[in-house]
Amino acid sequence: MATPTLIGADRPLDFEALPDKRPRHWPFSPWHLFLIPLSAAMLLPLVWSVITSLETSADAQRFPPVLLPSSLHFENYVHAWNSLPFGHFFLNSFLYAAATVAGNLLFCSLAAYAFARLRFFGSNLVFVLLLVTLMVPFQVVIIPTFLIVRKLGLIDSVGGLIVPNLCGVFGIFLLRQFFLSLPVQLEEAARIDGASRLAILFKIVLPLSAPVLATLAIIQFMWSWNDFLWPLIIITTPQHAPLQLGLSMFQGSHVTQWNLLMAGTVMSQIPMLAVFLFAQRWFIQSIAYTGIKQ
Amino acid sequence: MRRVAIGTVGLLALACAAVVLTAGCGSSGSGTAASPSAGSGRVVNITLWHGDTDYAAKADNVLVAQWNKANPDIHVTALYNGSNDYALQKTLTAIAGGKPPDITYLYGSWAANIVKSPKVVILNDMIAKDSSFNWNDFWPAERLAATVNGKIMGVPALVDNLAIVYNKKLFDRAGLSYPTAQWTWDDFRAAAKKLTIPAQKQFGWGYPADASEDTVWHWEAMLWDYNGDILTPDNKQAAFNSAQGDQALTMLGDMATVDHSIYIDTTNTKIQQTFNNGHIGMMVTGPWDLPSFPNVKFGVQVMPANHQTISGPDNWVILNNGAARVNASWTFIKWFTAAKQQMYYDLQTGALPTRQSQQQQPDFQTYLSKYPGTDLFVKNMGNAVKSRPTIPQYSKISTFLGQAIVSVMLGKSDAKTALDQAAQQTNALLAVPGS
Amino acid sequence: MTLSLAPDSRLRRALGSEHLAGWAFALPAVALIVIFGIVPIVWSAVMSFQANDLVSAPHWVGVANYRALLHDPAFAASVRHTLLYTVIFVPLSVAGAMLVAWALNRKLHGVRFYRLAVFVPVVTSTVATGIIFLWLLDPVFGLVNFFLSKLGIPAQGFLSNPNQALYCIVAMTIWGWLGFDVIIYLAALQGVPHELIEAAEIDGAGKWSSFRSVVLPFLRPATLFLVVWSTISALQLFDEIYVTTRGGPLGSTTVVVFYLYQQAFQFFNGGYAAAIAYVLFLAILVITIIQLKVGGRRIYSNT
Amino acid sequence: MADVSFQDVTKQFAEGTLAVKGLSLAIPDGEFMILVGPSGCGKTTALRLVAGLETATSGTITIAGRAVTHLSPRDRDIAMVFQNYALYPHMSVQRNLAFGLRQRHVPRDEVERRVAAMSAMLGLDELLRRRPAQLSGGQRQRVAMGRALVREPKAFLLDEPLSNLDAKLRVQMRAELKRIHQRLNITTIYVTHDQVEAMTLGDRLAVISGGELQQVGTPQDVYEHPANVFVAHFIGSPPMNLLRATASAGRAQAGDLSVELAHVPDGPCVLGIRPESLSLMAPDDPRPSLDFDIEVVEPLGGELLAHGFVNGRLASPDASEETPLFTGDSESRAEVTVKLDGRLRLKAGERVRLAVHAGEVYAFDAASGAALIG
Repeated sequence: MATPTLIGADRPLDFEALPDKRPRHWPFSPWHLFLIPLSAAMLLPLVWSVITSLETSADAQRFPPVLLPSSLHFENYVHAWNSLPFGHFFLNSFLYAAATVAGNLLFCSLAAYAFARLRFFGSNLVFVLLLVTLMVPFQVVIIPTFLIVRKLGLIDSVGGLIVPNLCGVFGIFLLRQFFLSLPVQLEEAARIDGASRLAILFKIVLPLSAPVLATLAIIQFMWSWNDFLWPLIIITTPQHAPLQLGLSMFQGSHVTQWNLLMAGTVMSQIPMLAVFLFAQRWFIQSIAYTGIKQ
Repeated sequence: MRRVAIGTVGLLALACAAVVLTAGCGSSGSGTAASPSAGSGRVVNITLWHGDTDYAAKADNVLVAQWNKANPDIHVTALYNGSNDYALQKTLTAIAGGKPPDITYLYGSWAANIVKSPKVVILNDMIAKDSSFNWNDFWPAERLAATVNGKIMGVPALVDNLAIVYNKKLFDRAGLSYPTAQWTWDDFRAAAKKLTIPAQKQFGWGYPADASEDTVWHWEAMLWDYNGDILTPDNKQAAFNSAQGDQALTMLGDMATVDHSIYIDTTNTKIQQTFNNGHIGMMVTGPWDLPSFPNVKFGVQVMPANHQTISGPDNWVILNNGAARVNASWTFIKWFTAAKQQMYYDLQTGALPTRQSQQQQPDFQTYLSKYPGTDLFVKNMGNAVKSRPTIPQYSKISTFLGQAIVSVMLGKSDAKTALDQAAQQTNALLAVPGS
Repeated sequence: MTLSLAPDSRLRRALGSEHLAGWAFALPAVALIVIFGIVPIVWSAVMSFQANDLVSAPHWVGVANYRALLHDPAFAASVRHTLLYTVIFVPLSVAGAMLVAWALNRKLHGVRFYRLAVFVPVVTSTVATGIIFLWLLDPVFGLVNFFLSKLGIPAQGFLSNPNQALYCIVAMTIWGWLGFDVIIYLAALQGVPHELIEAAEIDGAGKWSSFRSVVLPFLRPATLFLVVWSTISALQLFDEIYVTTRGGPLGSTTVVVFYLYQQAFQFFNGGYAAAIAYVLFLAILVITIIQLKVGGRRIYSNT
Repeated sequence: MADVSFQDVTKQFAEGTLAVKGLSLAIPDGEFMILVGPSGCGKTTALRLVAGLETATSGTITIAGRAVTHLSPRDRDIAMVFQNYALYPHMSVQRNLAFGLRQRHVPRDEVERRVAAMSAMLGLDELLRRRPAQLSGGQRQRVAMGRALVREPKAFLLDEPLSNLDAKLRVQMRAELKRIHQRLNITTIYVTHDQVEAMTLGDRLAVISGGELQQVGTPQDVYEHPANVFVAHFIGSPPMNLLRATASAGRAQAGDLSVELAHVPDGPCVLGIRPESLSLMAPDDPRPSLDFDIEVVEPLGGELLAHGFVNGRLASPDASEETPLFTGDSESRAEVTVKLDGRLRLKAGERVRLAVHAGEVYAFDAASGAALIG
């Protein structure tokens, strides 16, 4: 596959843009005529979900719709929060995401370093094997994985969510590529300075790999936080459900009240959105980097 | 709050899965009861799964807390486990995963499916030995639904039936008089048409059209009222593709596609809310829905014409996690389903009394006045003279019928073609021996 | 340690070598990946030749599962739905993203806001997306039908209309994925030197022809990546279906992975589901290889 | 005693390249040893073998009398300066200097003392807080050396440490290196391909080519008595002129040059004459001489270089089985470089007669390239 090195992880992606050349007789750039409706269409679903979440049930079901509610019903959020164990959902999602991020950073770093720098018996064969797993979609292995997790006694537990996702091949490849690009002399210098392999990894290589580690962490966090299929399969009780599954359980109860459902939906999206807004540059860079490095 | 409906397609397959559980779990689970017996001073922890939300969940929690306070040796944890529609699937998954609950709520229509699992505790002996339980206090229909080939597989948890619930304000506004027991189906259709005001998004009738059992049993009540039947009396052939079936489904289809008087909910999640918000004139539903309509002044009337209705009792099913926990579960469920506790639950939720003796409970009159219309549902129990076939294939047949009904309602097919196709599938299924 | 080793002993050499360090480093990851990656791949393959209800002892049925797939109309329908979805989703999302990225790749008042608007859905979960669109596209009270009514268009069934549901899923997933694709394209556009575009304009190329001859070749690797990636994602569509239609109405949105899920975890036909999984895997593999072959050739012949 | 020795050390890489062949070399304590040779000759590999970054395929390496062949670098107590310095970019100068000591669990105050002493000696005091990216080339160089020396290692290894510096800085650092060595007197192994550095810095130098040791000796010794045609050509700048010759009866004839060389056996041989061993022939100069057609003149101030042609044929400095010393038979003119007095006014196209200084003609065996010593 083509691997153009369009940007490096070390280079901030700031979308150095083309100057806009508007036709001379236009008072503004014609691109706005495209971008304003587009932005509206992209934001509308989110805005509408927030508006609905603040309406009464009756206002939510009016036609024509109540576009601007006369009063804001923040208590919808309280009702939504109390009707299902949302606290558990958040906690489970957080545990799931945090543990898989930590696991991937640690295990992928160790393995990626071994594959990048150490010549060890069978490394090529193992590496090819890992490559194979990267090509196989999750759906193919989902049933045996379920059975293995069941054997481990981890069905319906956050542990069952975490363990199979502690180390992804993607992370190993991502980090290995980056490690290979680091000057090997640094590590040789450290070896001569008396550092063990472990010390080299943790004191020299990883500090220099902050951008790619952040990328892996962000990608893994997003993935775990938004994961749905795997929790759907192994989690049966709401107390153990992560947020997305919890949200779908919420939706599943037949007294769908759009205002409450939207309140739950908005609540579930707030942490990720907040992180995104604060660390937008990192998110975008991570996506661009991994996308391009694929 | 408990909708009587079967989950999605192919529960037959689930039944098969349940059968083979015998091989998988029989050796490890049921026989060996090594855990300490209750009364030895140790606390036995048991788990109960339910699908209750809102008032019902609150009532459950109050009762369970009351129990736990009074019975330190048996600790009950009640867990909301998502919609009841998926309870059978989840229970079977949990059994397969080796972590089943001790007590779970299951639709009555699943009795034939779940009873094949060796994990299910058959209650005949316990009931026979325990005079305090009084099995005959439950309505006859409930006892029948919990009994498969003579095996009692659960304790009735809830009973219900269908009647017309209507929005008085919308009737008044349309200048219509309220439904009467003398209504024909044509009266029903005409009223629905008159209640429909497209510009205001107002509909005469709301119908769940997700092709699930919920879609099917609403129509089955109509089918029976048209003097049709689901299967032949020997349960060997489809009978719904009769002239009566055609009539019943054609009427439903015409209301949907010609009159446009039906609010068709293909997700089956929105009708209650829409009725409560005053956009639907009539619903065919049971007492469990009444608390969802705080905003509506509603009336209740029996079904048109012959008043045939359908009853769907649901059960608490005890699963075997060792003798100690089975005993504890039995002790708890006995208390939980006793008249006093049941009356409390019904008072909170508007559910119908499961025990006949509840009518002697001091709260019964409060209950009737608190839930106007409930008295009609109690009386309507007498109109539930037929029951759905208690065969494991029923869930699969239900999916065939569900597709047929929805395709007619969405104008994809006419009633005769759709029913004939479903009948063909049903007959093919029933022809397979032992399936 | 009483064991003392001569500096040159073979054992010491072996212990001190990179073999040991390498394995020590790789072992946790390799063990996890073997247990949760390699073993399931093989197991799944084996399972596809078994009748396996996930509970009792499986038994061999040879190729019966695969043969049954050939004659399963529900599976055939799921394949049709999946392919139809993919064929619409991939070109629309990729071409749309290219256009949007091109529009966003310029100095413009408010461009940061426009970008944010396009990127935000990327972090919205598929479940939330499904629920929100279910509401937007509600046939009776939905906002979209309200807008249509303003335009004099009658209310549409959308997700509750078997003829429209799949297209609604396409629209919904494009909304969710557009930002991701745009980010990739914006990054690719960074690689296009401004001087080249200016040079092309000086050479007298019109806007479109300078885009075609200068910019497009630079975007080709990103396009290839996105086409392959989107195709793989499209063939694995599940979450949005589960949340919105559960395969309905009338099975019109039952896609392969949803069918697989039903077979495996609702009907407990593990062997049959494994066979579906392998057919899906092979399809993805073949389609990806074709795309890479065709796309790769174009990249090399054009740049 | 921190002597370093190679005993019959061979290194063959996994892919088959034979980088070092049977190297035996003893470096006594405190010596400044230069490993010199063209790039790819194996000198860096030899250094990395000492460092422990590579492991010898066979043979033994000792440091301070202890066999270290299979020890890891951390157990060898050596220090190394890399060509690109390999400073840790994420650490300050201070932490770069301290890193090795920390890894060896030297007590904190001891670390601080030694880092302070080293930074004072190398003039790094002002830079301790900075990161490597904020340093100039020369400063980085000094930090790299400081990082190596602060550990007070048994041996100090340098891999072309000056090659990334500009010419002026290189001269300056050369002197500084020499000064440091004189002060600390640590056994030092210095790899370079630059023969000027080799000549100026080393106590002794080891010339390596094709993975094999060609000659070891003091710079002067190697210059004056090259062991073979390769060393003769490699050491000295501009390189020695090599001409094909034929010897018979104590005289060797190359083109129109005829030199008396009693010890050379009859047959083909190679004559070597350094550019500085030639001068303009005075009238009735008795020394052997040859005609020289000047093509290009490069004045260097005090002296000048003249490039031109003489009668005769060139010989190649690289002897090997495939390419014998004598190549390019067709040519009857040989290109020669001559270093002359800078005050001479010579013009391109001019023909002059050059005399060869007595006793400064080298002869080499035509087949093996070995020096033929009288």
